[in-house]
Amino acid sequence: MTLPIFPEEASKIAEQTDNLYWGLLCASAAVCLLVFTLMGYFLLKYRNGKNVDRKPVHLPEMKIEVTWTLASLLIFMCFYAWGAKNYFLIERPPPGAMEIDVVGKQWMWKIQHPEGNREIDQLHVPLGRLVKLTMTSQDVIHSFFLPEFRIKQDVVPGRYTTEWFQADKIGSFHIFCSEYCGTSHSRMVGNIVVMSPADYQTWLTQGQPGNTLAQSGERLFRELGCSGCHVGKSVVRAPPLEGLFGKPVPLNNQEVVTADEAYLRDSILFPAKQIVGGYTNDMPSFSGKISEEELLQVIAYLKSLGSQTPVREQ
Amino acid sequence: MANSATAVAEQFDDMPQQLEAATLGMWTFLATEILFFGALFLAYIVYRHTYPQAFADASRHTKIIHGTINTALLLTSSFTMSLGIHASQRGRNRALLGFLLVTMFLGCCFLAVKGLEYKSDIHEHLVPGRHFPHEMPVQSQIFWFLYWIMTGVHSVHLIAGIGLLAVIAWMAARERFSAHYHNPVIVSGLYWHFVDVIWVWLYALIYLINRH
Amino acid sequence: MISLSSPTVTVPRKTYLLVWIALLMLLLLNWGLAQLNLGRFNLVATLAIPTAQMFLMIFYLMHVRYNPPLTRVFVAAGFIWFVILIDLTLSDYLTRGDVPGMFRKSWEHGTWPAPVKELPDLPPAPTPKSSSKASQ
Amino acid sequence: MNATLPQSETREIPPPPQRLLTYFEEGGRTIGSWLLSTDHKRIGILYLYSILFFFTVAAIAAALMRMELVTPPGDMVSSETYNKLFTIHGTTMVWFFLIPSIPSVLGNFVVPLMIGARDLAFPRLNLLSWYLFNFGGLLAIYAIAFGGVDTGWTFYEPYSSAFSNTHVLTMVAGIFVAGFSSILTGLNFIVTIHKMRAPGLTWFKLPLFLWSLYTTSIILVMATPVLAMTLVLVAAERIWGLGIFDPKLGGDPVLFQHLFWFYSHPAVYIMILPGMGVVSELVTCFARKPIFGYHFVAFASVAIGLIGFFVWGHHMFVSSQSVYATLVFSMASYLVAVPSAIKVFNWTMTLYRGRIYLDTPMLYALGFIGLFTIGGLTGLFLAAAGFDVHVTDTYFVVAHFHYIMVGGMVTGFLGGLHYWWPKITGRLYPENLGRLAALVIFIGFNVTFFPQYVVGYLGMPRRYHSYAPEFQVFNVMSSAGASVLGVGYVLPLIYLIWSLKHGKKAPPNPWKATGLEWQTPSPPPKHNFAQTPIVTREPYQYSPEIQEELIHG
Repeated sequence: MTLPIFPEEASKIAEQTDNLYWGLLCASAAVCLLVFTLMGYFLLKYRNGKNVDRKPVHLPEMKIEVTWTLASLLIFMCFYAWGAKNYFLIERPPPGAMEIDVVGKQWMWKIQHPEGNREIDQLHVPLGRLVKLTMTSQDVIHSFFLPEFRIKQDVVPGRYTTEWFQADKIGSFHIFCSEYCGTSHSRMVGNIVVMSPADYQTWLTQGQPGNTLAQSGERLFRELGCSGCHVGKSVVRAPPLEGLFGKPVPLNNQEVVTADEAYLRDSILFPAKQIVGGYTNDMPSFSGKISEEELLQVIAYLKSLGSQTPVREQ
Repeated sequence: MANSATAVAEQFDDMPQQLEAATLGMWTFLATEILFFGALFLAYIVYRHTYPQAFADASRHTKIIHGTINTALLLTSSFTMSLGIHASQRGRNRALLGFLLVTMFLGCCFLAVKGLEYKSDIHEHLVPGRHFPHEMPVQSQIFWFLYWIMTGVHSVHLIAGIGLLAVIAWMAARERFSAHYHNPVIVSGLYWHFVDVIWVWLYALIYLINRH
Repeated sequence: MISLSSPTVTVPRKTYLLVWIALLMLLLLNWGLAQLNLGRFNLVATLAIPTAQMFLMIFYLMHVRYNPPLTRVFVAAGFIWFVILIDLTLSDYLTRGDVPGMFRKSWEHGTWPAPVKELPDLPPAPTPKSSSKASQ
Repeated sequence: MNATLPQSETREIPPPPQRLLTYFEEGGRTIGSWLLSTDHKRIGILYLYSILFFFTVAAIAAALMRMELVTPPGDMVSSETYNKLFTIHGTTMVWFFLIPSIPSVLGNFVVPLMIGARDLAFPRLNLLSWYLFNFGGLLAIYAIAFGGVDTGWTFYEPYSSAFSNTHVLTMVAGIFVAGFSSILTGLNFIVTIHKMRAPGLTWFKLPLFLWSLYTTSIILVMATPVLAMTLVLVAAERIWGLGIFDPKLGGDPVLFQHLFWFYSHPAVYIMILPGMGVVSELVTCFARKPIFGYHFVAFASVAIGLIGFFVWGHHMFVSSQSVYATLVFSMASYLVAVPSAIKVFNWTMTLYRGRIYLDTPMLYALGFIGLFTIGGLTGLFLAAAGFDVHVTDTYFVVAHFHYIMVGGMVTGFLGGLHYWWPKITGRLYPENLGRLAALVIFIGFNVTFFPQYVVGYLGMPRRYHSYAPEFQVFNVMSSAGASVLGVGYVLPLIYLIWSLKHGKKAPPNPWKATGLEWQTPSPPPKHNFAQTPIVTREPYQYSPEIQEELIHG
């Protein structure tokens, strides 16, 4: 239902949110009706000048108060649970989603597809595919807001935030930045274009193919000298990277962390933060030497390694 | 304020009510101070949880000798302040003046030792910024930022405390207090003890945790 | 109980002396314990001793023990709000990237609420990952 | 001042033999005597002048913003100017009008009168509070005049410390100083209500306005210091170029949001609770009936104040806060809504079997209840975690908090101002003009802010200088309503000032109200009561059967 007061529903989440919106609207209308008619009735009946029985009558005050306190508490808890259910749906990216990287920069969105395609303020996605956005910001906090999908997630510098959606309607919808980020905050908009899978394939190939994210990550892996230490029988002892992504990593302070994107990013930018068990802190920090997009490419490469040893330096 | 030494302020009915109001007023102000420092303690706890490694290394560079001497100085100054309050309750203005001067002297000693510590910290470039020692992890700059902010704000409160005691000492020298009326002495004593309590916690968090 | 609201009653100086010595002892204890490596107990000691010092100073030097009970309410209020600030902020930081215990099982296996499946009638697009392995 | 008033419980005072000097005459007539007076009544009026000035500044900013938003492309002012406008509107309204208005103006004037005291516990701190407020305001006006601030009133972290090259430091210093002014007011009220009540005035005989002011003072005292330290950290980051929120150092900008919202959500309860207190007074007086469920309404105020400290995370559901924390804050946000619901139901039941006089204060009270109900219910929308993801940072949130702030707080303030105007100035305001203004404000308000709910759900983000064309219809409606609201607010200004000279002389108790403050002549003498009254009766002992004749201008 696309009443003018509703944005288009372009995903399952949108329908869930609209159902919750209707539920909340009906409950509020009921409460408003109750309070305003009661007030209106009392105002008309007991206005000054009308001689009406005003003898104080004993009302079971405690009983009345307890009933409407518990009643409102009960209704509120129902909406709390409904809201929490929707929140779970929004916050948990289902497995097997297509990974797209988004980098927020002051007043533009830079988007990288795993196939290597790059776009500014535009996001082309196939219909029906689960898409998971891994987002970070180069400067201030932005927020990737898709009103037609009813989802929003702040893009915080220094950290990866994720957002996922599944478009089930073809068309072009809004992308807004909804966290104030400076002068042209209102021009940091774009649109997300949902295409049929066939059109999406043709769009992918027409876009300058170049090399995929993982391949440009591989090139960076060599250029920045990572392969110097991390590959084979190199002279400096550095932890092996084969099949690292997603596995638990024992640190030298007896903690165990899972190697997710955040761990990989922090190990590259702040190596001394979490040193792998049995190794010393002699990896140089790359913060300032590698941009956010390149970092995402290197991480895409490390993720694509699986159990295969990284390429040797040519 | 009460013009004659013992008159009750016009809006109060009797002296105990005025004293209780003054004490409650100061305790409410101290509650705001707890929360003022509380925000800093929160930042400390959050970042020690996020970067245990970096904070442990950074806190080993703090000068524990200076810290311990300072804590002993402040605890002693609290002792002399309490004796001062005791004297003013007995109406002995001369003894009160003496104890106040000793307390202020101990406070100044604290600031002197603190100054020495700051000088050696600056000498070792332990100030977050460009020339922060590179071998230390980047996050330890957060520890040192918190160190400078916490001890700096505490020192400002200490200087304010010394100023407050100076005013009370001047009033004591002018025989403005008596056994019947000495509210300002009790209130400023509360403030001084509170500054000391905050330092006790700062000492533990900055100097002692992960010392070994 | 000496009620300090009547100005003439005072706390004996011996109490102040005892409290002062106790405070200095606790300081030395705290400093000494910090030098030894006692593992987990180290953190407990480093926090317990200042708490003891704080209680000593508040109850004896700041006369809360001798003032009417209302003062204790005001003192407690300050610390209660401090605990609220610390507690709820840590409820965010201690559970980052985590999910409450009882939901974790369903969170990982995606049973509740039912996850959104791909539209059945659409063939999933060939995943790009496989194509990237063939190194150009 | 030796006229001996009979030992009055709460009976009518026979006119004293010779004319009592009022606080206008007794403390001295020169400007100097006013600027250095520690009389709580004079400080209340000094605060009234200050907040009137700041309200005007913020209202002009709001008018310019509404004019800009009539057209989708940002074509009236540049985007930098627009960003500065909404920052001026935000900071000035929050810290220099909404927080001080009822506690510092009406509260300062009425609290000692209501508890039968001669003055607040610390009169000189009260005057210091006014000077700190003005000094903070001066700093803020300096920042605004010399280039403005473009960070929004929330000063979110990486932008406010590293990326904004506007006068953030001066504005932060101004708010820091103004924060201490509200701490001192809160401290004064807490000690006064605890220690200086008239004999016989137990806690459960206190008027409900004092219960809400007491809770507001607890929030003022407990929340403002955390804001002070947060602003110190922001200032430190701007001065030394790096700090604990700086992502380059591994700092966490979300920690700033935690510290900021720990203050800022209780701050919105600082703004709304006094309004609720005023409405409890007005509804009982103009329905001539004791409040329904006195204990429940009193404890509801305290409950709002306390639970208010557990809910700040609902501003951060999408700011990469952990899922667990979101559930905790969403639950707490629903719990804090229960006391507000109790209050609305109790006000409605108070009207049952009452004798209702629809005078101006009562119109404002009924307006408050209506608009606060809508504002509060949309608060429940925002507390639902799943729903908030879509609507946070959109105009839905803007509409919600304007319904509570403008529809609730400002309406409550105007109601209280009209209710105590005879006591403050000794003059009666023109009744029919008052009713007209209340109606114009009510209509203008709804036309301005209801469309924003709709455009918010459609997805128009907050703080947008230019927006997508499909949102234009609702923005034009909102701007039209804003002009009506502007006229509505100018009306009371005009006839209240007019009533100072030409209003009818006010008797001591024009509304036949039962509060202690109506036992003094209006305007009251400097020391309020000749002898401290002994209170023996329960509060709000109105009886709807007798037809009272309320005197109005």
